[in-house]
Amino acid sequence: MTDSCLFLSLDELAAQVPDGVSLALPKDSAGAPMAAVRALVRRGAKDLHLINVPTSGLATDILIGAGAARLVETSGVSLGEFGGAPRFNAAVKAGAVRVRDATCPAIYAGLQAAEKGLPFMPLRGVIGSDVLAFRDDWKVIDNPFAEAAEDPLLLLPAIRPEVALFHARRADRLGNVWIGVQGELAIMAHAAERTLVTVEEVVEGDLMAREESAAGTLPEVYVSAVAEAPRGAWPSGFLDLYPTDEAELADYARLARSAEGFAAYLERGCTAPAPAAGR
Amino acid sequence: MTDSCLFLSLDELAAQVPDGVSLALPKDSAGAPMAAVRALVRRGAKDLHLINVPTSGLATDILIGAGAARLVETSGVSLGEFGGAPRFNAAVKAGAVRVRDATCPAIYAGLQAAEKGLPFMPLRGVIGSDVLAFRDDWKVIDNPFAEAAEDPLLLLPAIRPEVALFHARRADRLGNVWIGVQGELAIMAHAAERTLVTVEEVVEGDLMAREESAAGTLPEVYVSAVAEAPRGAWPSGFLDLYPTDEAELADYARLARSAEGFAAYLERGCTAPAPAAGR
Amino acid sequence: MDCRPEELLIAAIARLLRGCRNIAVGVSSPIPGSAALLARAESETPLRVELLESLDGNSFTRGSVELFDRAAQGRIDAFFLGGGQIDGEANINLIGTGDYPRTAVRWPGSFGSAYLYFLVPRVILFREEHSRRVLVPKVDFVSAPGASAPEVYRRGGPTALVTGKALFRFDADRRRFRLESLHPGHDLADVLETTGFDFDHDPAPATTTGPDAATLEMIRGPVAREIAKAYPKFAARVFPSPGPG
Amino acid sequence: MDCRPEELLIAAIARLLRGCRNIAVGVSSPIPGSAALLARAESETPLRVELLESLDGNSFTRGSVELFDRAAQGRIDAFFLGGGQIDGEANINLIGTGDYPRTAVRWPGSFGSAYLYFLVPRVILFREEHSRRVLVPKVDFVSAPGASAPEVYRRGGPTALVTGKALFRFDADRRRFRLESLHPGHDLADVLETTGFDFDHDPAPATTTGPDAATLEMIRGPVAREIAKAYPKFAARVFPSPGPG
Repeated sequence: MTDSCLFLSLDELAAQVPDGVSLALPKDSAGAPMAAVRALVRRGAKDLHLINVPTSGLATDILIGAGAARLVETSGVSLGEFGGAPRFNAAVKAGAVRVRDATCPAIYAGLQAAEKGLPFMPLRGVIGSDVLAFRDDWKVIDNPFAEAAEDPLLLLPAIRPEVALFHARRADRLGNVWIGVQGELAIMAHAAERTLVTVEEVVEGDLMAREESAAGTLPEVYVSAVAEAPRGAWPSGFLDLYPTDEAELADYARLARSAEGFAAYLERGCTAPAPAAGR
Repeated sequence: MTDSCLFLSLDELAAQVPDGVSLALPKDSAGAPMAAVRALVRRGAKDLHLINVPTSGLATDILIGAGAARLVETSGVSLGEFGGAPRFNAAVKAGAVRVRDATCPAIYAGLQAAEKGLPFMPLRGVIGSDVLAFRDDWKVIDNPFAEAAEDPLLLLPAIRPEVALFHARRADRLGNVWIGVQGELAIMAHAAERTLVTVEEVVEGDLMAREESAAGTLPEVYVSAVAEAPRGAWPSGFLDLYPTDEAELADYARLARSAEGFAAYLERGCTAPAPAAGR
Repeated sequence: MDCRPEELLIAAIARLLRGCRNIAVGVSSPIPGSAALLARAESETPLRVELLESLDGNSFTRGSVELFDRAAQGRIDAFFLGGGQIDGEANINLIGTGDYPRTAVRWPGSFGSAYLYFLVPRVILFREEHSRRVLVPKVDFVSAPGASAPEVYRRGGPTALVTGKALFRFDADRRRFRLESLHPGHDLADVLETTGFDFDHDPAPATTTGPDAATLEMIRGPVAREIAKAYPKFAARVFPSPGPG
Repeated sequence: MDCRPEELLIAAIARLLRGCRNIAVGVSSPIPGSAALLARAESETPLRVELLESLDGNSFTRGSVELFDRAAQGRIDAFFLGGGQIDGEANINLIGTGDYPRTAVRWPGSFGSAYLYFLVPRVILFREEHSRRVLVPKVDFVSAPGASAPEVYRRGGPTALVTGKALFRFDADRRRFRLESLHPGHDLADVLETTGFDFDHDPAPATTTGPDAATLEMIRGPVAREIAKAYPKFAARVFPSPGPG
């Protein structure tokens, strides 16, 4: 985690995600690394432990459909207005993937524990839910600061992803990455052992040089590798740069209802070259 | 905490800090609200519980010297290269102010507990220090996630300041405040019940409108009142806008060695109008 | 006043939001979002609306974790939750039906419900489908419980349930819903028939009041224009001619 | 090589930093800061230096809390601490002398020492003044302990103590300093006389090696120019003619 940032191709970036690692992915609206996910499918990634931060959609559904994941830690997997996540839902039903169901702030709390080098973080709420009932790695203690006789409080163990992977607007040639208001990407990167980033563009200059850009920048200290991937969140939308490709999503939602349809989609969408801009 | 942001004069802002409240102040290099501190002295503020985030200098020394503080929670009070904080040191020796000595990350942890509505936050380190030995409000528990037989872990209770006060570069007319890379100001404001800000200037436009400026902005949601105070950190330096006024600091350090000298400094510096720009 | 069903729901929910200062609206929530915008338009005191769906419709600058922190700070008064299943104790299930973990039907997941339900004072349950499939005697999985034991830290919870047919209030002490009003065109017998849990009700329940002319104008004008930024398809379907911007 | 005392210290400390990847330097630390910049200039692998004193000399974009988080993440290899008092077990006192809390002499406070001493693998104690007033048998207040019981989580701690007269290494297992070298112009008798705690030493200790010509050129050139940004007065005093920028 202390080397200089590498600049790689998408396929080289995918090779930096070894089989079996825990892999943190952001929610779709915060930079879904779809081009990198396709590269992971191309290289036949296996046995991943996906950590959704705190939810996910297409990225997680494709990785599960492609047999790349053994475990998903998530607060929600969905294609949003295009319906449920078909491969995720099928795999859960078949028991083909283990799910560690969480709730959004619990995933943030676990990552923040890792960010702070702590064994756990407390969290209010959750007590009495079946989310808690099925998590034997979570603990409830009696709040030692309570004035009342009893004050049960949830403790979440640290979540320290081996790799964090997301898509961002820009990086400079030093590896500094502009994340803007998506502060959860900083939490992910701080918590992870290594962070891989795809960006719309690599820009000249130093994002850290001016306070105006530094304030929204994840410094290269946390960034292991960057791959330039224009339209790298496609078919998800990305910030104000491009909207969700609704035709593509609808296609996916339809095809991925069956294993065969999903295989056909993969063949078209992942083994083929990344789609050109302007599609 | 849910009203619209007010725009006030410095003296009106000082009136928003009632006697007796807990008042969070940032470290000198992150926006010391010196103009507001002078206004607090002018209005004869009393009985404050100062919370240094996580250290302080002139701001805390002046408030203690002026008899405005009953308690200081701090990780360090110093004039830096101008030496120890004379009024703080004298008050400690005389027992005229209570000190709650902490260590920097413990103050952040307490504020982050408040930010998250938690009763406490854990922190590594500190165990075996006299900092811990003298804090009967801190607790050590055995880490319930430990694999080892024993793993003592410090828990810090939440620090929820009644008022947070700092100086910033700019605010817009909605009350959004640019804090740039000074993320601890966001933590302070999130944790506090009310946040008062002095700014170098009030600017046109909406800092939240563009992601570039939004990323370094504390939204008006957290801001109770703003006072425009050009050179409002003087004689402390402020970012790249103006350096520390070394002659003034040296003067202060010399005069404040005695109660009489400090009184003379106050008369000159606080009851007089705020210094003009370009001094 | 003649209005579309969505407009009735928007007006009814907006009334539930009166007095709020800060309302947050989750993803995939066009009707609650519209209601929050209507409440803001009609409020005489400052009212902030945070639309999580919308890139520039919210004031979070430290990432989405800020929503959860802000709720814990007491800076969110109202939020909306739905449920694949909702039961008579206001427990909600966002996980699926059948035996967990290999649920027969799997839904996306619990999202922030297990937390926000405890911390936001006024949580409004909203689900358009009003059927025994949704409104069940007991949820198969408790994503978030409607009520808690007294020793459990809880500053918020469900206050109402709005469906396509009716509006219920939740009584936290009794852990029961009470039917407050039936939407125009629906009757008690049908609601009793299509609700899987017991609830209290008057013999002849009130009818949900629709928007008056001024409110309807507000919905079809500024609210429609604003919600269209986050939910263009919803706005195009429900407000076919939102009027000039 | 003839050099100023500060230059000797800079060179000696830089040698202690060899192999580091990430060095953080606290406020009011011109000599450690210069040493870190020298180590960076001489390193064959990437070496980051975070100068907390300097506005643009560090890469923290989430506020100064990020230093402490980064240390906990294992992203800081080396840090510097001083002390109003330092004892033979490497305990440091930044609070004051006499009975706490009404200390006879009050110093600023413990800053981040009580935390960073536990988490940064290579903490170098630096204090120019070498006297029995500073180097005491036992500190009056333990701002941060030099060693911990085995059950206490500790990933870092003191590795060396550098004063104006000598360089010591700390043996964490034995909780004792060992004199490694005397700076030119100082002798063992004087160091024994002016050190308030017991320490191990050879009968004839080595002399601290000063910078060679290339290193001295580096110190007086790029290091002097860089440190002047954070510490102009220090640079003007120690490097009177740092050469053209």
